[in-house]
Amino acid sequence: MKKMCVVLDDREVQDNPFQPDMWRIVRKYPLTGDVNFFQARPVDVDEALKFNFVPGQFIMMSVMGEGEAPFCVSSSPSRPGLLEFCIRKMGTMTESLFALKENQTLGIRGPYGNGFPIEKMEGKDIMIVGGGMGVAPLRSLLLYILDNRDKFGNVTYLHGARTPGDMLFREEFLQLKERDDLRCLLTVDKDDTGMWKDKIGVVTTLFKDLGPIDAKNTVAAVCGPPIMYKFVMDYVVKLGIPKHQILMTLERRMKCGVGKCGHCAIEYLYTCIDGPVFSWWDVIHMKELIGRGANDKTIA
Amino acid sequence: MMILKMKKEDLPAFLDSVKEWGELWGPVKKGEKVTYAKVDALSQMDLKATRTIIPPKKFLYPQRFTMFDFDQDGYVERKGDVPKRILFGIHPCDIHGILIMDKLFLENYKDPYYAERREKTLILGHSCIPDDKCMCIATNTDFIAEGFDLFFTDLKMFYLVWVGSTKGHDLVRMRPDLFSRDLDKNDILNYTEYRKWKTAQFKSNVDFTGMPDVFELGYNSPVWDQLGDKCLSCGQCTMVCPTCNCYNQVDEVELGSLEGTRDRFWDSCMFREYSLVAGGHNFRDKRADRLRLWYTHKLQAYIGEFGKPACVGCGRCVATCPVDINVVTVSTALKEQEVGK
Amino acid sequence: MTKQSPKIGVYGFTGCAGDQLMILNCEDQLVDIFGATEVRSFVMAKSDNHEGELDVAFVEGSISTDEQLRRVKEIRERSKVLIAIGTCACHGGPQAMKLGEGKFDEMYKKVYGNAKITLAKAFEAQPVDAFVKVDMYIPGCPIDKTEFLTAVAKLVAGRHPYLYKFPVCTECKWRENECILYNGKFCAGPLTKAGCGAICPSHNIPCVGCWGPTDDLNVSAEYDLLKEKGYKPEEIIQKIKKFGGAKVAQIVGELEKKKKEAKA
Amino acid sequence: MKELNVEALARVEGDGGITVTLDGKKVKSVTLDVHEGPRLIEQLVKGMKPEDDLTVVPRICAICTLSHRYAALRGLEKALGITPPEKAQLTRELMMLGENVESNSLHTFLLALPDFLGYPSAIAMLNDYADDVKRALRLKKFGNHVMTVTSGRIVHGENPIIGGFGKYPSKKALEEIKLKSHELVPDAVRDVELFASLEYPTYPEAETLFMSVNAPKNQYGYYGDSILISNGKEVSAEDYKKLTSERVVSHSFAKRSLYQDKPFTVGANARLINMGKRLDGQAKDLLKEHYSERWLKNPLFNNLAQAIEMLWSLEHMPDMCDMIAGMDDPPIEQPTRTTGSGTGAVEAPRGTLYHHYELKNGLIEVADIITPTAQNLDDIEKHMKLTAERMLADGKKDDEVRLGLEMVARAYDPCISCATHLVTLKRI
Ligand SMILES: Cc1cc2nc3c(=O)[nH]c(=O)nc-3n(C[C@H](O)[C@H](O)[C@H](O)COP(=O)(O)OP(=O)(O)OC[C@H]3O[C@@H](n4cnc5c(N)ncnc54)[C@H](O)[C@@H]3O)c2cc1C
Ligand code: SF4
Ligand code: SF4
Ligand code: SF4
Repeated sequence: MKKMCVVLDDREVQDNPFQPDMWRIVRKYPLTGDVNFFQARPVDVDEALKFNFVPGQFIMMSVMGEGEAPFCVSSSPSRPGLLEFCIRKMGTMTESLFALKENQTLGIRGPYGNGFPIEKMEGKDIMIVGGGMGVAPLRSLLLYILDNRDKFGNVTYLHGARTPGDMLFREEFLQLKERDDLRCLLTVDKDDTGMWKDKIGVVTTLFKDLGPIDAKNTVAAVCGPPIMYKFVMDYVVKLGIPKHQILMTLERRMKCGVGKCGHCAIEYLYTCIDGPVFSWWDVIHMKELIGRGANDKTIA
Repeated sequence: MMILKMKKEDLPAFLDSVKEWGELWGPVKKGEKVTYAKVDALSQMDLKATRTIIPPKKFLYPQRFTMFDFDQDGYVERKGDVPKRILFGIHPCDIHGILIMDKLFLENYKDPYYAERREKTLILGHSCIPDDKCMCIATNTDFIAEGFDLFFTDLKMFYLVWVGSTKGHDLVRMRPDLFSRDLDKNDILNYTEYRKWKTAQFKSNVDFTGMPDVFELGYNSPVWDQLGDKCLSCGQCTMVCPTCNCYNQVDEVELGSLEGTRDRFWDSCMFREYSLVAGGHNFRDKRADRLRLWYTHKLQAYIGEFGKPACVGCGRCVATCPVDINVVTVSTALKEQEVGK
Repeated sequence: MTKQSPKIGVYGFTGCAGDQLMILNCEDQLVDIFGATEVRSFVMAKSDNHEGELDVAFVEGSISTDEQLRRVKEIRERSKVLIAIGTCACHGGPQAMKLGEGKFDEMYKKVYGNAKITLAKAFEAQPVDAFVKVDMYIPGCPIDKTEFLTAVAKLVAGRHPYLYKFPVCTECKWRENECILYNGKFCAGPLTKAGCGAICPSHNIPCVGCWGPTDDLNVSAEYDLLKEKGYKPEEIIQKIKKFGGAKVAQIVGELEKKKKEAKA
Repeated sequence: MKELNVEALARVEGDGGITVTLDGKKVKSVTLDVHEGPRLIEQLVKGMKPEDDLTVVPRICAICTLSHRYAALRGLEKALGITPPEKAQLTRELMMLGENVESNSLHTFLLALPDFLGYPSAIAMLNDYADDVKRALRLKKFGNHVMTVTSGRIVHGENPIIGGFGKYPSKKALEEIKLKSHELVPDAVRDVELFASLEYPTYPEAETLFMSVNAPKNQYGYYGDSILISNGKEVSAEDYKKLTSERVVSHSFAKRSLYQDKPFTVGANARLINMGKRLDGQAKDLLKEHYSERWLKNPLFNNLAQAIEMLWSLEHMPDMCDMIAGMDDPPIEQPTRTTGSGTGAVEAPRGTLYHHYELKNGLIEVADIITPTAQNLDDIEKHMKLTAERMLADGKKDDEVRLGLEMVARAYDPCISCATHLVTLKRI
């Protein structure tokens, strides 16, 4: 399945960035009530290993007859061949996506966006703070770092969820706690089941247990719901991590992923090309985010 | 580039012969206004008209078109549904608009749909006489040096014809007998005279200098709210602006199957749905914020990126918005911190 | 993809039956519609109608009697998806243009006098969603063939139909019409949902608003503009209320109140 | 007491039901109920400008939308003192021919024919009568096409406006109509033959009166300023109230009309009975061949009448197209007064339709709309009652009686939503 197209009097053959390749759903199961895990591989197996990406990049996913939407890759490029996603049911496209079964096909094109600046992060201490759906891009980053462990300094992973049942990849992260080459701190806002053996409290409570960190040499990646940024960013900044070393992802409506359709524009930036990963310094200087229209939800 | 000379009476014959290359399109009267329509001959065109209702962008990315088909196995490219066209009578501002679109659609992920149409559309420019709404002089787009295949400057007795591309050359070669290279001192004088004359025709005295600063300073100005109260969100401004490119896309299927098409159609940042994401959050719920995005894009952000405005001064927004919101009124309102009547 | 043809029903209430007629007007696709779906009930088109569980119920017309109210509730109960088709069902239609003015009883008396009609008790027409949950709206007076067919095709395929949310003006510009409103004459285009292809302005006549209001309309801006152009307030309001139904009636109500307060 | 109920009267446009009340072997009453809710359209348009009325009243009924529009135009233009330009007049006539073809083919084939052949719907007939159904769809589509070209769209086209048209059909479109109408004439002839070959049961037969417009210039047509009655009388359209005294019945939101206390019939057979001699072409020959005294008694012949009329409409289109194409677009005629009154009478496919307006200072003061179905309802009930009695006496089963009644009701091509038309109550 080569996405070649012939245009211009058959003279010129070129790639069409809008045409998805067909991928097959290999596994699909629920992570929480409204979030599903998807694992997919190209229908054309020869293509499988050719798909290269950087953690934090996203792809445009198509369900035939329904449309397209952007999703971050949740798996790591260090484990090629398959792509993994964690997707929340939000509306029309995601509903149709959830209706697909294992072995059925969907369309994927990409990867798009800048992704995390991996090379610049190498050699640095890494702090990752995740909440809710923010785990989608962060898991890719975390797995990548763990697979290239020697290239990075100290790694800290903080993760908060509302309840144990809401914690995406719970078992996977609980296992990470066993490792001695990273610090993995997990918390839930509350637990009615009594089964949760770990911390209880909002994600910021984890900062108390952090101990001293080498702030100037740390790159932080923070993704989560808007309300989380509001509190977490304060803590991270107070730790002394420079604002341009704090990374986050922005969400905007997208139709093309390649800077043509206009929807994701923020002033002169296109989230799909210049982002979705931005530094906290970038974000607080975006007038549209902090200007008149500002409210809790603006950053997402 | 090359400049040739053509007798005015030879134009019909020339246009007649270029039809061999593709369909001939030109400005044609529609009520009081003009639109580009398919024609058989020059006689059907209205070359005196200033601006068409929508710019020639409709040829390069149509209002709504099918990108590709899909079926059970995947996506299949559409072939052969783009005709070859020759557009005659395109004015400098619109060619500038096309150049801005070229940048967007052809650089950094080339859009094959735009590229194919651009390739199959020949631009035959024509000089124009500005009316009271034209302001290309303020955007520095009143003359054009690139982006066309041929450009005809009407010097009353004859045409000076700029050849801007190899395809333009090919057209000339179809009727070389109609062109001459005998240019002399008088032609230069005539042309200089023409440029002076054209510059003197402008009636609008808008001035966009300093607009990026005014926008920056006026970011939180209540003027935006006042404009937002007036705006109908009808989207006309974005449809007629030669440098508006936003689009939306939708899948359609055949009845009783999962085969279908993915279609693309013009969208507008003036619509509420434009910045709405799943879950109901809208990044630009207020009309004021949407208007600000539009005008910031035209008169501030683009200048910051590329050193020139994304407005080519065609005057279409001035000739279209029922409630009088356009580059002139908005920039004036921002400068004077007051919305005109 | 395993496919089971969805069970559908088409029902009509108070209106002109134009939307059902438009379905019958799909001459080229009618056979396919009946092939791709299982039409359980469509009183206007056939007489072997079976009421029962439905995947999709298309409901036309506004609700204006207690008997209709009972029936629409009953249809809602046995339908997975209920789609309002046509402006009467979506917004109330012309018969709802005076909604909220409280003049129904008076008008009713003028028409029927004191004669007792035992058939059912009538009340002022209201859109379907005033009484039951509506999952989707396909507006239009009448609905547009293409818009309806593409929606049905998607439903049959288990997908979500997409209808334009922007105003008629957009389609009007796509068709390169000169703007009637710009020239100072009334046109309901900016307040009206697109989908018709801007037929009326393309015939040099103003849009009368038959697709009903958009989700994001600025009535007061249009009102101010028309007043400035010399229209009388009553006439403007009458014109924009014609197809606007409950939603526009409410906005206009607020508008009038505000204007009164401003005057006082 | 036993009730025989035809719950929802299937395959009529709108919402109606028939209740037959039996007392022992005797039929106590037969009523055609209209469940369709009241819309009070005539009250709603009060105080409107004529142009706004014109956008509301066609919405009374989708099938006769153009008839409503045309009747309103005629009434309003009279009231405003406007004589429409000739090109507008001819284009409106063409539009009426289109509506006639569309509506008659829809009614005869998709709604009425299945009864005669014993099918629940036209779609169900597809297997056995594919050619006939497809032919009907072809004709209907063409009728729709003519309506679209003239009025702007299939249903509720806004193009015909006071004083003319927003945009006249292009020469190219007219040429297409001309060619296509020519091509379809054999289809229409086949239809006439088909309906002529059907058995029309005698159960509903009874004497009645027939009314239609008197088309101008002694030609056949769908508009006129006076009304012909089959008893030989002729009345001016302005005196429409003398012909149609209205009343309210308890079992329906549709009003009823009587002429001198007697029910009467309007529609295609009424038109052919009153103006059939004026037909020309093949329609004339076929009417001559198939006409009989039974037409005067049996409403079921309305189906055959519609088929013949549809043929005439088709045969007439080429001339109309030529005439229209030969004229320049006239400017829109402007009103010469703002106060006045006028009655427009036109022949909708299902019968005479009146729109009466009284204007004061440019606004509508009185609107009175009398629809064909309102005029037919009493006759429908009369013929249904006879049918029920005779069929029961004949020992027919309930199901057969049910179908028989439905066939009678349906033959009138009732458009129930238009019958729920709303008129100020006047008792004479
Ligand atoms: C860079 C990026 C990465 C994302 N990664 C993930 C992820 O890993 N997991 C996940 O669950 N969600 C992710 N999202 C959000 C996801 O794209 C939306 O939830 C999804 O588009 C909702 O589509 P819908 O059709 O179900 O909703 P609807 O409300 O029905 O949306 C209709 C259409 O609007 C557009 N749209 C709506 N919301 C968004 C949005 N938030 N962003 C972009 N376009 C939107 C889409 O084109 C969509 O098809 C990401 C968004 C962005 C921008
Ligand atoms: S902003 Fe207005 S004047 Fe400038 S290019 Fe766009 S339509 Fe023309
Ligand atoms: S004519 Fe009407 S619909 Fe068209 S752009 Fe103007 S206001 Fe909008
Ligand atoms: S233009 Fe307006 S009135 Fe005309 S069909 Fe469209 S929505 Fe209806």
